[in-house]
Amino acid sequence: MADDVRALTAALARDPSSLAYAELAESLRRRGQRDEALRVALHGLARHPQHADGHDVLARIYSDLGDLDRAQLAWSKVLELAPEHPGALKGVAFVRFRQGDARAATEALERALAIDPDDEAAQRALETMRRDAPVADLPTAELPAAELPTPGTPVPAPDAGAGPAAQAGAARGAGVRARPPVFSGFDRATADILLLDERGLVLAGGLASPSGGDVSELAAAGLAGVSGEATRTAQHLALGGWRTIVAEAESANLVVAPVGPGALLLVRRDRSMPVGLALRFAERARGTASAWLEGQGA
Amino acid sequence: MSEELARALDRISRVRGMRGSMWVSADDGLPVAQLLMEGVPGRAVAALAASLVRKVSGSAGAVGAGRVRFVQMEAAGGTLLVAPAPPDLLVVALADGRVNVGLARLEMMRAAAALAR
Amino acid sequence: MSLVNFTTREITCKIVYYGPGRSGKTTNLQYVYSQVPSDRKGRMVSLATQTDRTLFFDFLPLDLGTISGFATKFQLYTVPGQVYYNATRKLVLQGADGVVFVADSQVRQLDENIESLQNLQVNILEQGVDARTLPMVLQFNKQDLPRELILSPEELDEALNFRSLRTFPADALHGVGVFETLKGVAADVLRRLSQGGMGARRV
Amino acid sequence: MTTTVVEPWAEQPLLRYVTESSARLVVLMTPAGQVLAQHGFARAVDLMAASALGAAIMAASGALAQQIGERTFGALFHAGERHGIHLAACSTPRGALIVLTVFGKETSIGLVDLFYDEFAAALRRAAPADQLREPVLAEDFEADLNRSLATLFQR
Repeated sequence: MADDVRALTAALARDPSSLAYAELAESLRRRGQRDEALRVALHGLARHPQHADGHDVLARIYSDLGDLDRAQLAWSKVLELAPEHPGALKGVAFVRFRQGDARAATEALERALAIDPDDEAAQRALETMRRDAPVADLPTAELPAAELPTPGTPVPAPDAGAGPAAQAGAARGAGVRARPPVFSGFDRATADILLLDERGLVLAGGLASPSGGDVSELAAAGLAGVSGEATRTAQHLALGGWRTIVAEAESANLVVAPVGPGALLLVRRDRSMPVGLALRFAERARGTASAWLEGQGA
Repeated sequence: MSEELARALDRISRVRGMRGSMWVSADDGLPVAQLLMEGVPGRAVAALAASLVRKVSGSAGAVGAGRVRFVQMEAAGGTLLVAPAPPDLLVVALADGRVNVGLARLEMMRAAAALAR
Repeated sequence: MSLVNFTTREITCKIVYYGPGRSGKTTNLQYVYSQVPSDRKGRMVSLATQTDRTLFFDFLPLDLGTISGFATKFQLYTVPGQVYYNATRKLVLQGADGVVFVADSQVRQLDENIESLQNLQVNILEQGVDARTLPMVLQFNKQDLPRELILSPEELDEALNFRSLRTFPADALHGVGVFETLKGVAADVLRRLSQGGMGARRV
Repeated sequence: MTTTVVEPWAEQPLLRYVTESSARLVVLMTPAGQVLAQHGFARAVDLMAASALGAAIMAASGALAQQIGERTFGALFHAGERHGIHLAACSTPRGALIVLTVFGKETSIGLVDLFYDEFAAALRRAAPADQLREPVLAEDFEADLNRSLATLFQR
């Protein structure tokens, strides 16, 4: 690390107009030399006011210094310059979360995940937020930032071993959580029917694991990806809008369908139910969901 | 081997409404063998179908539904059908709205199963 | 072709070390690599055979620092010297901004030097480049060997230097003349950029 | 993600390509291996060396193509355990360019190749024609050069 700083300092000395200032500032920040980092970043940004990565580093330094307002401003600047900057999205999520705005934090994380679905830090953060809302319940410990090139995990890392199983169990131990009773009257209305928005947030219904735990959030997050992929596929193959996806799997059949603009329906049916019937069942659920969404003014 | 693949495609393409069928490498999303009507973008179908099935399989796994054996995506302008043929291949078909999905599904599942044997 | 970026004020140039097999091209790069501080050089890549003969090329990126306000980088390449690697030699030569011809001063290598120099002319010509305009210097390497085994710089100049290029006697193994050679070719390449010759590309 | 852009016209097509293909890293370079633009997770890669090698692979395979009577091969790809690479050349008004794409398991060679075609077309549209050569360096550059080399070799 010391070598790193030395090499970057030398590079910057040789060429003061170099963009290496951002890396140098980040290296200093990671070493805990926040004031030096801040000086380098501000100096570099004076020369390169349009350099998104520079503003990103500046935001992280402010965040380390506890100045969330300035951090927020700097990250907003990054997003102005580079709307898909994953580091800034996670940064905004972190600030929003610390400010108690879980919804804005979630949105920022979802955008980060839409850009890089494999961003594990964002995934973990999002899972934690969804599982543990309301925000007041969340611990506010500092985040592990070390290995990520972008700001560290914006919300506290989940408890050890929080895989899907642990997550299901962690759902307040009460199986599927209470949600709007949109599908009452349908078979297994809160265990096999899930309504979510296109960003992967649960709206109504619920999905239970075989052991009865709530896997709605996990399923919703994954399904948003399926929907995006279906849209892209249909578009590229000039198929127009997609209507349904039916997946026949070993132990269940799944039907996924868009419900109006912006919402998705997942229906899970036992393998024993013929696919045609599952489709009809899903079609009915879609009608119900659609009516409910309209009633919500969505 | 390649003859067997070609014969399967031939049978699938006889289903009414079929615009093309192909064997696709599941990991790569590349066509291995194909029988397409003119204008069907084979490489795009292969790449996108493989990607879609991968995402669907991931979701199915997450909700405890197990291994995916058949996927159909119905859209306004046609239907995309995929039958995974483990370990490495997919049978992929693109059809217009008139297709008899039941029949196409049977042929595709049969082709996938034959390959597994 | 030098890559010049006027926005970020950066120049990147490609220098190729050419010459017959075992004349010391790789040794030149290794010496440069050993001398330059780590923040001024990139990783040295050598694509060599099991017996350490260059198979495709050696590659060494150097950071010269700021010259006339431009952050200037040089990429040094060697070609494989052995005759039968001509195809790969041509590839490495593509887009070169300057050439260092490393001649082997040993008496018995004279023919190889001449053959390699001719081969260089042919390969440059094949690229549609006028060899007379391509910056080039000659290095007479292995001048440290016993006098009876080698030709003197004057004799080599007589035998090889038809174009009156700048020449540099050297003992690359011990670093003698390596620096001067690099400086010579660098100056020639940069001079063209200061004259607006081919090689500068406005971005 | 880091971005380096030597030639600004390449930036937008590049960002779009990286997003659509879900590639880890894309490097746009000249056939001589000089980087024109780069976007993605480049921290683990020595860009200069990767570009020199990528250009060399393309040059070698192109020469091999001609040996067997092909004008050129299309894209090349290699799949590894965790990463694959896709290498292809495209001609633009700016001259021939080479694109190195590094991708992971979150995408596939099929998708990369599909979106590469769109990227190549976008590059052709965006690239400016080669422009007039003109003097770059001041004539008194030699003092700088001497100083710079002296530092370099600590003399």
